[in-house]
Amino acid sequence: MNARTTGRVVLEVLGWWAGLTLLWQVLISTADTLEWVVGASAALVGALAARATRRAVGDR
Amino acid sequence: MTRGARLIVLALGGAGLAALLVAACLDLPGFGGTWHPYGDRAVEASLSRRTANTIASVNFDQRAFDTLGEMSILFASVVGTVVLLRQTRDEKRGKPEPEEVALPVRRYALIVLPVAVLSGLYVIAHGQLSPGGGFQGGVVAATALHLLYLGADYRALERVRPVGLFEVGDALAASAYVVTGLAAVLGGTAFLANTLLPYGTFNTLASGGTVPLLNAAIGMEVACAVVVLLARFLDQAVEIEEENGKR
Amino acid sequence: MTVLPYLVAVWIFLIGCYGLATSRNLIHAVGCLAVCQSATYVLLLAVGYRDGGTAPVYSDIKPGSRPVVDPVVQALTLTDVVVGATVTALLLALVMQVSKRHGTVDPDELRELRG
Amino acid sequence: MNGWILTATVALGAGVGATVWGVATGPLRRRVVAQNMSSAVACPGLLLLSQGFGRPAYLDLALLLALLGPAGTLVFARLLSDDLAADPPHARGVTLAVAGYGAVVVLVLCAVTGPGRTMAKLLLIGALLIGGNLVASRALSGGFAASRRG
Amino acid sequence: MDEPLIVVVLLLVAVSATAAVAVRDPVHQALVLAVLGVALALLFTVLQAPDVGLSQLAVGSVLTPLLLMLSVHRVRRREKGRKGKAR
Repeated sequence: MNARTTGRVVLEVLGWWAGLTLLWQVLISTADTLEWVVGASAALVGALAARATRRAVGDR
Repeated sequence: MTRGARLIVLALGGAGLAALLVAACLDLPGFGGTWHPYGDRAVEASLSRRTANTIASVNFDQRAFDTLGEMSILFASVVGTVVLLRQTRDEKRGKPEPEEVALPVRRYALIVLPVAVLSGLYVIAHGQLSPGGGFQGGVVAATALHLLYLGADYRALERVRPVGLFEVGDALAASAYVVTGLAAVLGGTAFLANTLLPYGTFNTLASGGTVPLLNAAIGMEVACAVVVLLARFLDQAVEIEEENGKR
Repeated sequence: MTVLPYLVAVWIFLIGCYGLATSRNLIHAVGCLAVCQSATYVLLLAVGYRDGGTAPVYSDIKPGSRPVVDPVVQALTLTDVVVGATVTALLLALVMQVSKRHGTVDPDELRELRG
Repeated sequence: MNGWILTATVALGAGVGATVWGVATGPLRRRVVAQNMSSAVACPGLLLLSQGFGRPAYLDLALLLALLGPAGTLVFARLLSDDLAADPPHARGVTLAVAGYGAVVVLVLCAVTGPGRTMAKLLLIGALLIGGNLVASRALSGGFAASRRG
Repeated sequence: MDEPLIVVVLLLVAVSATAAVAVRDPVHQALVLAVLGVALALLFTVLQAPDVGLSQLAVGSVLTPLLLMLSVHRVRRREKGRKGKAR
């Protein structure tokens, strides 16, 4: 894995992470600090899942 | 007993049961009545501990011991299924064949999977505030993972799902529930009593004392349990072949 | 109307029992058992209902602003829905074992095999 | 009883009633389509009920149904692919009509609630619902190539 | 107050439960059970039990049909294999 592919992977995970954190903010009713922290970690789990599934399907 | 005789016995028993049940229904308090003594007290108790979702408060605070029982039924049935569906000596493991899946279906699965996982986590995390909780969210998060089987194939699912880890997670979550209960005993009160943590501000994530912790433990337990269950069923349906020499 | 929901629960239970007793396929029988289970959910929730009430979930309403239904029966039901599904899985695993050992899932044929 | 609940009563009675009838009778290709339609009809019904009861918290139910309903149809499309390939369902008209109904309900509710988090959630549910059902009905009519699986 | 709604949804549940028993083929039964799950979730919402409705949706829409269909798949494959061998 060279630097370019690593960069692309990081970019993909970051993109999903940002999108899912935004989605969490849509789902909840009131936002506070703890809510942001929990939302960001849940979104990270989702982003990693997205990356892992794409890889599992992609390189066969 | 022949089929006809069995039907007659069934009809007699069924008619008797039906008569008794209908008589019982006519004696129940009428549907939609205002007399709910337990419900009113449960709502009061929940509000006094600042848990917004009364049902979560009943499950994880007022009747937390009962939920421990439910959880052990769940755990036991998962263990039973794993034992029943293990690979026996006269079975071999075939390679699952790759599937041809239409492109829109595959794209849909890949996009919706993270969204469904996030929704499952949201339902777990907000269990003590809005409708939801560990039981529901756990099932959603676990089912979300299986979109990969539905939208791609079983080999792809196997790559991202280490069953051993989920088995460990199942056991860890079950013990986390018990440990939280025992912590209350060490704190000088009763098993699973909700006196350990501050009750927090009403309608925020940290409210309700130990309710969010127990809720999260149940969420993890259910999610891992469903993944392990489905793994066994998928193995049986897709992978495991019987030896030709049998019988 | 004051007894209709209870009668529906009774009907679902009895029809599930009928299916269970007359089933010719063990997988179908497990499905009928799931129908029987749902009768208990309907009965419990019907007992807890209050006319004009709403759910006792205070994330979007103020406590005390509206009459609420009984949360205790709901808590009983919601755990049982999920636990019931895993018990269904256990029964289906048993059915698969029966099919492996005896080569059939018809209860009548199984009886002949044993006797 | 308000207008929202009245609409929901009529829509659920007619729509889900029709799908129950469709799923219990007829050839397999009609049954799977009816199963797919049941979630597509029930989800807008849940949105209407949430509005009618005045409880935005009930929207979570519609969200989960919009996510999981199509997944349930994919289960059948996947495991019945051999039977369905021999006799594929064609239900373009019904699918589009139900998708249109869902879109109308979502747009009307958006107009009533006004901008905010709830509106974003409604639009998300609508997108998931319509996208999911179109994909699910595509999967039923030949989404999985008939394979040699047993 | 919402009596017609409750009656309609109750009838939907009763009819689909009856259909789930009357349909004898396990594949068809799995389809009816999926619809019964949706009908039950609607009933629970109408009876003001959204938590139970969520539970029922999560279990009834994907999990139960998937378990049933995988069992059917397994049993059928076995029967087919036996017939193939006998021939």
